[in-house]
Amino acid sequence: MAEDYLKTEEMVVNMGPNHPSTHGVARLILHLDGEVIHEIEPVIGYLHRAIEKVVENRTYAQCIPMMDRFEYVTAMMADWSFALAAERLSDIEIPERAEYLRVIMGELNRMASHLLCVGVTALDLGALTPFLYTFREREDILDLFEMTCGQRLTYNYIWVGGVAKDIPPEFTPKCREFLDKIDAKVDDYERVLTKNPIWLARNKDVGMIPEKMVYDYGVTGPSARASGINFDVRRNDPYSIYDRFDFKVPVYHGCDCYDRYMMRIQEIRQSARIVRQALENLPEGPVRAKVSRTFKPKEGEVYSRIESARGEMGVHLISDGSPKPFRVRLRGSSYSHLCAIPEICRGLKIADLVAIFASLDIILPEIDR
Amino acid sequence: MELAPVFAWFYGLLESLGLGDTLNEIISEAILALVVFGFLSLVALFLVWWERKISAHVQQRFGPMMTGWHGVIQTIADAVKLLQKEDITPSLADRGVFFWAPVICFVAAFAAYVVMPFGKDLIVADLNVGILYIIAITTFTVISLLMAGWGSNNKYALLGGMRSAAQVVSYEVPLALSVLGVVMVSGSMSMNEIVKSQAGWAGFHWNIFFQPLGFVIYIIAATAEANRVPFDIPEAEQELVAGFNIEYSGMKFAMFFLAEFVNMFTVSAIAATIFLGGWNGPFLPSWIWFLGKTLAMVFLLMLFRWTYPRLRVDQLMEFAWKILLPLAFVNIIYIGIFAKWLGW
Amino acid sequence: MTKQELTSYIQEKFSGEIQVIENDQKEPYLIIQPKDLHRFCRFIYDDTRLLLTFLMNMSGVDTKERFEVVYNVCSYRYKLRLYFKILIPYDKAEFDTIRDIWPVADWFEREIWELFGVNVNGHPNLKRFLLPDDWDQGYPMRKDWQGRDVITLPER
Amino acid sequence: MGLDEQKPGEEKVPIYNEKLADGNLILTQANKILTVAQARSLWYLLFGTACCAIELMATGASRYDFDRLGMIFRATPRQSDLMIIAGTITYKMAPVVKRLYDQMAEPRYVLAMGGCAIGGGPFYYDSYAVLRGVDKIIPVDVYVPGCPPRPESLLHGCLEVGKKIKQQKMTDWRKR
Repeated sequence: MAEDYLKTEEMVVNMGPNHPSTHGVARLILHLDGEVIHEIEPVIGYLHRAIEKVVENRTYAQCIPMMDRFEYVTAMMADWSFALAAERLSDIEIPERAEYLRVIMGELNRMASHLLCVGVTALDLGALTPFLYTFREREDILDLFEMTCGQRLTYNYIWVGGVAKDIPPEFTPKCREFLDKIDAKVDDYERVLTKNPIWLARNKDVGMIPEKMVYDYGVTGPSARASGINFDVRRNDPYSIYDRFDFKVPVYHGCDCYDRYMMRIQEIRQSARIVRQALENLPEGPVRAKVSRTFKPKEGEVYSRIESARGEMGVHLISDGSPKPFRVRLRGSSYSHLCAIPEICRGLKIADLVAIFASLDIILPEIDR
Repeated sequence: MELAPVFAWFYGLLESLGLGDTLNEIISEAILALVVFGFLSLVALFLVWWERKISAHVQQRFGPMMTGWHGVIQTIADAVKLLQKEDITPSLADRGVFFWAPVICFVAAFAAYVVMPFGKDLIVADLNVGILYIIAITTFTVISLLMAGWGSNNKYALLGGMRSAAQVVSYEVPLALSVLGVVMVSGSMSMNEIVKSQAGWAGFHWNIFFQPLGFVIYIIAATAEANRVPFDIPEAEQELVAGFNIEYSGMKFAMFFLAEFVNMFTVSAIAATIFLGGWNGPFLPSWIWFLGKTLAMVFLLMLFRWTYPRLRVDQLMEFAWKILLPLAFVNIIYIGIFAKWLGW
Repeated sequence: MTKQELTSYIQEKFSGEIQVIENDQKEPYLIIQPKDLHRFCRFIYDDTRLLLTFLMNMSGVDTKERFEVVYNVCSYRYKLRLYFKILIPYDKAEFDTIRDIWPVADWFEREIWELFGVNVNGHPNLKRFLLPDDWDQGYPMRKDWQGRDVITLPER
Repeated sequence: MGLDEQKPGEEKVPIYNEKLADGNLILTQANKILTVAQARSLWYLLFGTACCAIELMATGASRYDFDRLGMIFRATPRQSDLMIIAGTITYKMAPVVKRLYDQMAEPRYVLAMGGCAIGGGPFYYDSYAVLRGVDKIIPVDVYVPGCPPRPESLLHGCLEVGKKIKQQKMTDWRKR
């Protein structure tokens, strides 16, 4: 039998924890037949910093910086989801201006995250230049954040009961300036990537996530919407003031890496739209409700979810009425995405794994916490 | 100013010493080898710097700025640093293979320049099978990459070595076929003859104008030969960490690194010689024409590098065998018809 | 379907076996018997009026009296959300796996097994997950857990 | 400092490094060239665990541009000179970090970036999984504080590594 002669031994390759394309410290044990992946065994926990345990010993105000570290790429969203959970457990009235500022910051952060994702996807597929282009625009967003809260990455800005401080007066013109140019810049990235035949060859029909797999593995956010699932927490279960904005939720039906990339490109444009509307309607007023330093929510439990940049981010918060949370369970969307990787990648090649990993925008702190 | 008379004058000087023909021959060959080697090393160092500068300016950065004027001596600093690095041989590596791989890579990269016409009469040895020799000797690189991959006893390196073997062997075929078109027209495999056949007509006798398809095939295959993006899968940083050279440190890595850039210069020089008229050109000395054309080709390859993503390994093979190879045959038939009937 | 309708619909189907806890946040919780868990999940997954096909989160909780496992599921089709939990006594710390319904539950369950020490029946892959391979200090997310090299934040 | 100013109790430094006038020019110059070459071509290992890794990427990107200092990233530890510990090191990650450091070829340098790498940072208290300071497992040359540090301070830290290298003498290598 020819097959018997040609049968080769399975090669086990350890990819990570330090590997350029695992976006941190994921470790994947690959069982390879030549270049073809038979099986992947993800090993996680290399960044398990026990945030869930740490916050049990912190007051609610002290929890917010921990949330920044839980999801540093979209730290605003992480702050927001925790603040939202704590606010649902008490009856704090959030000032109108604070809500608008949250939306502005959240959407800017979504844009920053998507820019990072698009750039890193290109980098992982071997094109270094788009990565540096997207980082160029990302720096402009980080400038806006820095202007507002003094940090580039871990903001500690969205607090329980509002936001930490008001935006400086020069924020609005700067932000408008940025919004005016971002569309043209996104066009630039598209010119480099979208129609590029090699980019198409690497991304089209690679890493299919059919609808069944979306349900099986809890794929959320842009990755689910690229598989034809028309669901966005911002629209379908509006939190904060998202029901006041006019924006489209792009949906693609290709289920592949290419559509996930397109999804992110479109979401950057839509986020710019939301920020523009929010800046237009930004009311005057206080930015923080009166919340004491030893804020005590009511006893009870709540699950708050928001649409983060890479999917649904949830905080399951249990309070026992004391100034410290009783139990916090953080749900990052990458958790489910990485769980689905072995299923998606079976029978594909190593190079595809890299593309899929990048297109799902997996980052490790969300998983390991 | 032509350089050939300088060498002739020097040879005359050597003869006047009266050392006998054999000794004269040996000394002059040795000096020539040294000159070529030194020149190529300088070129490789320059290319590394140039590549970093080009990539930086493509990406709206500055690139090396601190070391020398705009970082010109950056690569020299890199080389000196690499010389000082500890030379690690993994304990489980196959020592002999591990040691010889970079040497073979280095030698193969430099040996191609024996038949390269740098300018008018500026050629080390005008072999009558020059182009065949170059294609043969550059293929040695793949052996060294395989050796590096195997000898390192590292799975990533092995995958990189295997990939490079598959890639180079596949792309060798369209490359040789596209070169064959030129040989058919010029009727000789000697590099000098090929250059001379493109003389005259103020540049319109260059092969690129008669065989644009051949030129395109050559450039694509040559990019793959030099392991450059979009065909750099043997050392795909994001997949195989560093591919075949993952275990190499210090000077051995520097040899791979320099050989890579020398290879890039080689394929560009061949393109300049057989498609762009070699050292032919008005007004300026011939070697400047040669260098200018070659650097223009290098610049093109560098722009590819910083624009395109890389292909997947199976797409790469498909492209070679299903698209490039038939196209190369079409090119040959087309040249055959025209050369026969129109009598170029 | 509103949340009230949803809970009453499920209660009808599982008459008497399910307890509903209303809380201030207008998010009713259902309490399922651990033995019914698998049957219940299968029902809400398959029922054409619910199609709660999406497992968002599973969190283990140590309430100092017992363990709880809280499930959050939602439906993309009908835009529904449902939260339910199972109560697990300390002396019989185990529950059934639902990874055959939602494969993603594999990881959630492994995490609960590792951090809380609640055994998962029928889970084939219970091995170290977040903690180091040579971890020997018990189950860190339990409330009464004391770690060897944990420095507690001093109270101010 | 010339030899004349050397006080009696002071440790004697190797002559060829300090004395220029007395004919040891070549060794001093060679030493200078070698160390400057090292300092100007610090290839860093692409290694990042947490938030600082994003800042590390930002530092490599267009606005801050590591390449100006001659620093490029290498994915494999064998070819890198500088290991930038960007992010939290957990107990699970610690053996990997140690191993990566061991795989690097001499001369090698380590830069601890950010609070977590320096001493556990915000996870110093209450966390059961975080290594409190990477200097417990590998020697660290330069510490860059911040959470995460700004790219400017990271660049400054890298220049400090360069300064440290330039102070080295050829004889120091044997001891390392």
